[in-house]
Amino acid sequence: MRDGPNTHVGSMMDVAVSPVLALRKFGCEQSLLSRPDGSSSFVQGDTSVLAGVYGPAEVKISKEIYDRATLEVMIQPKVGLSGVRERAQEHCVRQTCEAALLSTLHPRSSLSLILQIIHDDGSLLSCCLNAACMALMDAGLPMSCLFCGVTCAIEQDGHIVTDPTSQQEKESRALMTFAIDSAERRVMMSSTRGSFSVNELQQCVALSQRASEEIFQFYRDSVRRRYSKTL
Amino acid sequence: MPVDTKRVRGPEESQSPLLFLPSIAKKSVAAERGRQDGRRRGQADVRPVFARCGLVSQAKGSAYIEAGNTKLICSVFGPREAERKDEAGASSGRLLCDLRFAPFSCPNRGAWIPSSEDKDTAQGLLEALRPGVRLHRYPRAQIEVNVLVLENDGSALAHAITCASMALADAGIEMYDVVLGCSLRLDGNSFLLDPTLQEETAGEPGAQGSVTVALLPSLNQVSGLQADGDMREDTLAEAVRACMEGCHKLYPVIQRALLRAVHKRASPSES
Amino acid sequence: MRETPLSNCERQFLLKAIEEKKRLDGRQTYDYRNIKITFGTDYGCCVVDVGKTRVLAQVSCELVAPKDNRPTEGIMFINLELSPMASPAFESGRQSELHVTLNRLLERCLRNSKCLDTESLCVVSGEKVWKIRIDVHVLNHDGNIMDAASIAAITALCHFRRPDVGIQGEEVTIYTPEERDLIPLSIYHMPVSVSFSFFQQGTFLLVDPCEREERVMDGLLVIAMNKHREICSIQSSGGIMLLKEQVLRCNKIASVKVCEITELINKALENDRKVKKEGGKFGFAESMAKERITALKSEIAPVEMIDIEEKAEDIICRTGAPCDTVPSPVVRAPGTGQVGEGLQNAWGLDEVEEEEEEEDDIEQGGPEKQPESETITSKKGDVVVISDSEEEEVVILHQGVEVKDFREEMSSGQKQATSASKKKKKKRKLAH
Amino acid sequence: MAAVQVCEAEKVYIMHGVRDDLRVDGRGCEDYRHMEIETDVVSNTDGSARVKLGYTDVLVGIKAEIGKPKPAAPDEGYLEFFVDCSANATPEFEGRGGEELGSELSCTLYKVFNNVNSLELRALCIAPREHCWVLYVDVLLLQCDGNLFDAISIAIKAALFNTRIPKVTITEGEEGGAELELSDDPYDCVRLNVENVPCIVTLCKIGHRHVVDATLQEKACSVAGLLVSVTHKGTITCVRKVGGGSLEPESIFEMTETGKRVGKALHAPLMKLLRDEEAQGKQRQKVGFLG
Amino acid sequence: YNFTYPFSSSISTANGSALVKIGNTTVICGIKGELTCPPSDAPNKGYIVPNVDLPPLCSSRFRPGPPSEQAQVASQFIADVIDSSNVIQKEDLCIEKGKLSWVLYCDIICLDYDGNLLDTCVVALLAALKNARLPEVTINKETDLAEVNTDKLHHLNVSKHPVSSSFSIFDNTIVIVDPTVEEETLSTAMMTVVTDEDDRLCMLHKPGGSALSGEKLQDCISRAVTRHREVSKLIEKVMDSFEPDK
Repeated sequence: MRDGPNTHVGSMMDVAVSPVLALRKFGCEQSLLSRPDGSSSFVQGDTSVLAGVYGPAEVKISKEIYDRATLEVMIQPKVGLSGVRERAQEHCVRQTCEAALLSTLHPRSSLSLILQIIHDDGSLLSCCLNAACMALMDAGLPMSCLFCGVTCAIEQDGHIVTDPTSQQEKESRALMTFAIDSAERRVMMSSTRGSFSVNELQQCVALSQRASEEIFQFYRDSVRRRYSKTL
Repeated sequence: MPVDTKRVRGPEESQSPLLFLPSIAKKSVAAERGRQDGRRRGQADVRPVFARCGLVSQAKGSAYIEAGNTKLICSVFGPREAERKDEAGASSGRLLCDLRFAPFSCPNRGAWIPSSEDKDTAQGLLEALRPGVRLHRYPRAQIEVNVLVLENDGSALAHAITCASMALADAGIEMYDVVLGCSLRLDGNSFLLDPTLQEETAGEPGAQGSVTVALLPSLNQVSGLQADGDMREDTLAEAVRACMEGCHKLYPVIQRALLRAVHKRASPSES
Repeated sequence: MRETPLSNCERQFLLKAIEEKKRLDGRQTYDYRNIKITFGTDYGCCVVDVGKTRVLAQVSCELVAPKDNRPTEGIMFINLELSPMASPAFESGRQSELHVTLNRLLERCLRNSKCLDTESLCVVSGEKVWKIRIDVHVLNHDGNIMDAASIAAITALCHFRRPDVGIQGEEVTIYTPEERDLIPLSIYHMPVSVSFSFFQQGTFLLVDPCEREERVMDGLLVIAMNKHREICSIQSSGGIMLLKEQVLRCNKIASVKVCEITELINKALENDRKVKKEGGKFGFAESMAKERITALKSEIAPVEMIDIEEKAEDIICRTGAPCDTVPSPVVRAPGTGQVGEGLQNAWGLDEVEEEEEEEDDIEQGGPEKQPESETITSKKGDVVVISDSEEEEVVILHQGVEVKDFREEMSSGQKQATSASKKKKKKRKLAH
Repeated sequence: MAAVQVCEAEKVYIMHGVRDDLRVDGRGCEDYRHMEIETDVVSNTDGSARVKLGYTDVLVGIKAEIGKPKPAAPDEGYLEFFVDCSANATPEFEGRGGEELGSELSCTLYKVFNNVNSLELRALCIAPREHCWVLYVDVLLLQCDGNLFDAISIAIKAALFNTRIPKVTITEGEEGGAELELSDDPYDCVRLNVENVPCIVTLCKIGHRHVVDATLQEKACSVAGLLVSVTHKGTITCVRKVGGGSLEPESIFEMTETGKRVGKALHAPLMKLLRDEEAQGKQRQKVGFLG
Repeated sequence: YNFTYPFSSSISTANGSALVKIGNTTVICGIKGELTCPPSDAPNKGYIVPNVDLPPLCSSRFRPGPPSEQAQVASQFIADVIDSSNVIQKEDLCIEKGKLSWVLYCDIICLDYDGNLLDTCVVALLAALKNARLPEVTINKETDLAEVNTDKLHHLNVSKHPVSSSFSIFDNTIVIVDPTVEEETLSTAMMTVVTDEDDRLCMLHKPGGSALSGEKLQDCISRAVTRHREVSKLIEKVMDSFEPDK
């Protein structure tokens, strides 16, 4: 049994606010569901994603891979059935997780990651990635590195906005989401929309790498806080 | 209403522009004595056929056939371990046929999900091929035949049969004989051998029918026969004979194409 | 994935406890677990927790054509989704028996009880009506999904606001929330379902069974009721025989429970309204328990952007501009309808190979000019095979393929060499 | 299809019998088994029939509904076939087992009726391009004992004979659109001309001869068969080779010849029977499903 | 690179079609235009509906039945490329605002699967769009019905020419261009860069896999730019050689 809902008040990070280049308020709660082996909910501004992980467990023979675990990712939209767009996002999240997970430690078994979209207010894919990473951590699965997702939008006038809201996304000229790894801050995944120049791309990559520091720091803080009692 | 969530979806309804054509009187084919492409009625005139083997690098055997504007590609996989293990499959292998029409293959756009008619055509293909393949040599195995019609300009089933048997031969599957297909359209009192799509659909109402025959040429056995429409028994017999004649015309071409494929396979090892 | 089976001693322990009127979580027989209702930032979205069971409901609407036999009524569509997150036994995309039963129960509870005024959803009779869609996602399954789902669905319906529409002639315009205020749905009554589970052929009865209890129960009775004590639907399942008195007793309990729950829902709705009015913080982000050790929040985090541009420039400069000179593709005279040409290799491969390619090209160029694909023409019945051109062509085309295969084998070594050289290049760049 | 296992010795026995024009159940090569037909068996359909052929038992119900004509034929109604292979007939059909056979059967039925002569489709049109009658032909297999095609086609013919479509009058609606009005009088209805509806004759090649109306045992002995649908005039509307074997061209001609002869002979008594049954009218003792 | 052979084949039943072969990978794209009501939220636009199909025909790894995950991902990728690059202005597909517009069904079928599917699909799509011709449609003022004139055919206005280049990455060290199916399965990550003729990026698609530094990314992009020039030159030449015939 994992540690229950113990009460502990932690210090809030309080930093100066810059209106354009900032990540919205983000928060996370781990092991909030009783059934999954690991679960988390990640909130970025109003965007919120709930993630649940099951595994390692028995795998269907048709999906068995003999030297590593089979990872399945499902993204459940809030309204209606999942379509091709969700399938493409699942594909991105799955391959990112596969790269981070040491799945060779659990051959012939299955891992499944379910992401439920609670509310979409922009930067959905990056929120999914963050929730996925926290849930995998919560499930205690061995990983070679952590990863986080950052979304950047380029506005019509060429300004770059990080962690855009859906309104900002709609007005933007281009939109990019990157997954950054914690080890060397390199790009694990990239998914873009709209056209942009090489220079803009590199700026966004560099920006995302910078922003990832914040998120990794947050990961560290939340894990430290979580295990502070058992130490 | 079930929606296809696994494909990019378009608008819910759309109509082919062909429906909005100003209603000019359709050119009547039947009025002319000859046929549009210069072939003659009632004669064993088959369209020029272009056949080639071994196009699909990933398949065990494959073939491409082009007759007039009808274009088909076929690939064969197997023999591999049978998926369904029932008693029937223990002594002899299973032949699986899948026939699909590309959405852009017909004047009106087809759907991705095969209709029951497509399945029936696949069933016809299977029944025509099965007598030609020595399935008892492949116990507990299955051989998969996949046919894709890239463009349908009539006689799709007949050419699918020919194409599939070429692909089977190319894959080195043991066969009694190649299976050749030929179809015929009965229009009024005359035969149109190897009809085009226009000839298949148009024509005088009344005495009409279509016949498709699959033949094992060297054994002179009919492995498949499908006919519909309204015809007398003697016309049917005549039509079947005409189709068989058509098949025999096709035979040397297919033989050559297969021989060439064998030569090709042999040559790299020599060099 | 399969559900972990319940062991025999666990089963016996549970049954024994029930016989002694004890429950695992310390509840009394007729007690509900804690019910918590939280709302999202947008209208018609709520999460309901019943103990550890968690359900998310979202209401949405769209304009559709009405059903032919009911031209003046809006449509209500209910979809309950057993997300694989809720339990490892749930598979996505497959309709299990439980799924169908629950969906049907919820439909009977909400649609057949006519809790929603569907006639008020009509926009243009026979042409356009609102379709209200309720999506209920089960996020965590710890028993009694039905009650949680029904609470979530009715709460979401009460919370929902649809946009206003205007009709001018035949044009129907949907106003945005900025133009006109959103309109709440008109709800006649609020049906809430209460589940009873029976043990030992109906001798013992529990309200709000948790997952463990559901697994050992013999039968289930679901009563949906509103606070006016009107029964909306009632269903027993599991193959137990109940006495009339038992059903009546359940009814009484249900009426009490329903009143309590309705009260709770109203309170939650009222609370949310108040918070929204005051412009306070609301939504799931706020409802997250701050005091939990497993939760952490961070404030808006600024990201410095000072040397981003330089860094980007730097990377681009270091890699250098892409070479502008592109080898021009060799285009041969087109054939009768098909054009095929080979493109020369751009970089990396040995010159020898390029020469070889050119040789291919020359070989290929010849026959391709000739008309393609004439095999048979029949003259007076006999077959003449004009195969010279075709034969040659086929040979060549095949050679093209084979040479390539052959080359691939040959050049696999070279490829490694090229990649190795690439590697070297990169190292040099890094060393700058 | 529901198949039986037949051992080698039994096969030889059957084949020898067929060679001598004597079949296991005493029939000749061109004889049908005992057949029972009853029409109007299901009250909530527009036409229905039940046919028992040996132990093969099929029920056909026809429902007429108003639909939109197909754009390719704006002045015609059309037929829709659905064959339900329920697990009632044989346990093999349980789940999705019967689906394949069902779609094969219905596809063949489309082919059989795919010509202008078999049924007067123009009579089913109400208003060109707007409304027409769609006949939903639902076939239910109750029991399978070989020769499904023949039994189904006979049952369909009988059911079509029995079908009564209410009369429709078109009135101008107040807003200019046409309104359809169905006649309430059950006797004010349209009958279909079933004279030309073809019957299917399935021939199985056993040894060097062929038999009609093969039982499951006989079917197991044959490698290939021919399915011929014949109208009362003797014209052929559909031919299909069935089974995994191949046939010599000569035997095909022989078989179609037999098929035509048998099929033609089948129509006259069938029509007579149907007329007789109708003439009995209300006095007729309904056998129903208990008989 | 392996060889690129775009054959612009002529499938007469489609409005536009192209067969493209890169190495052994063969892809056919057929475009069919149909008429429909424009979307209610954008009454001056048409639809482009791309779908990629990986039938069991093209490789033994694909099973018959509904499209696999890979096919769905490829379909979405092509749809994103169309959206991001504006290859066709969707406004051009509108015939009458709010009433009638074209829907272009771009059905892409793989005939031989030997890796680098996405690049081949993009080239096939572009070639097919360039070669597509739609009949003229006018709306009859009196009857309010559309009239189609098949004698007057118009080319589509292809405003941008996106070309994609895929890379197989082996542990952030080795990058292979135009991978075959073997190389794809052995690699630790895949990346696809789509560029247009102004050297702008339309898409940087890297669905996970091993991480890559910014420098490496830049390297791939500049290769993609070079590749774009080659491919677009090739397509242009093929198209030019076509025109005089018609």
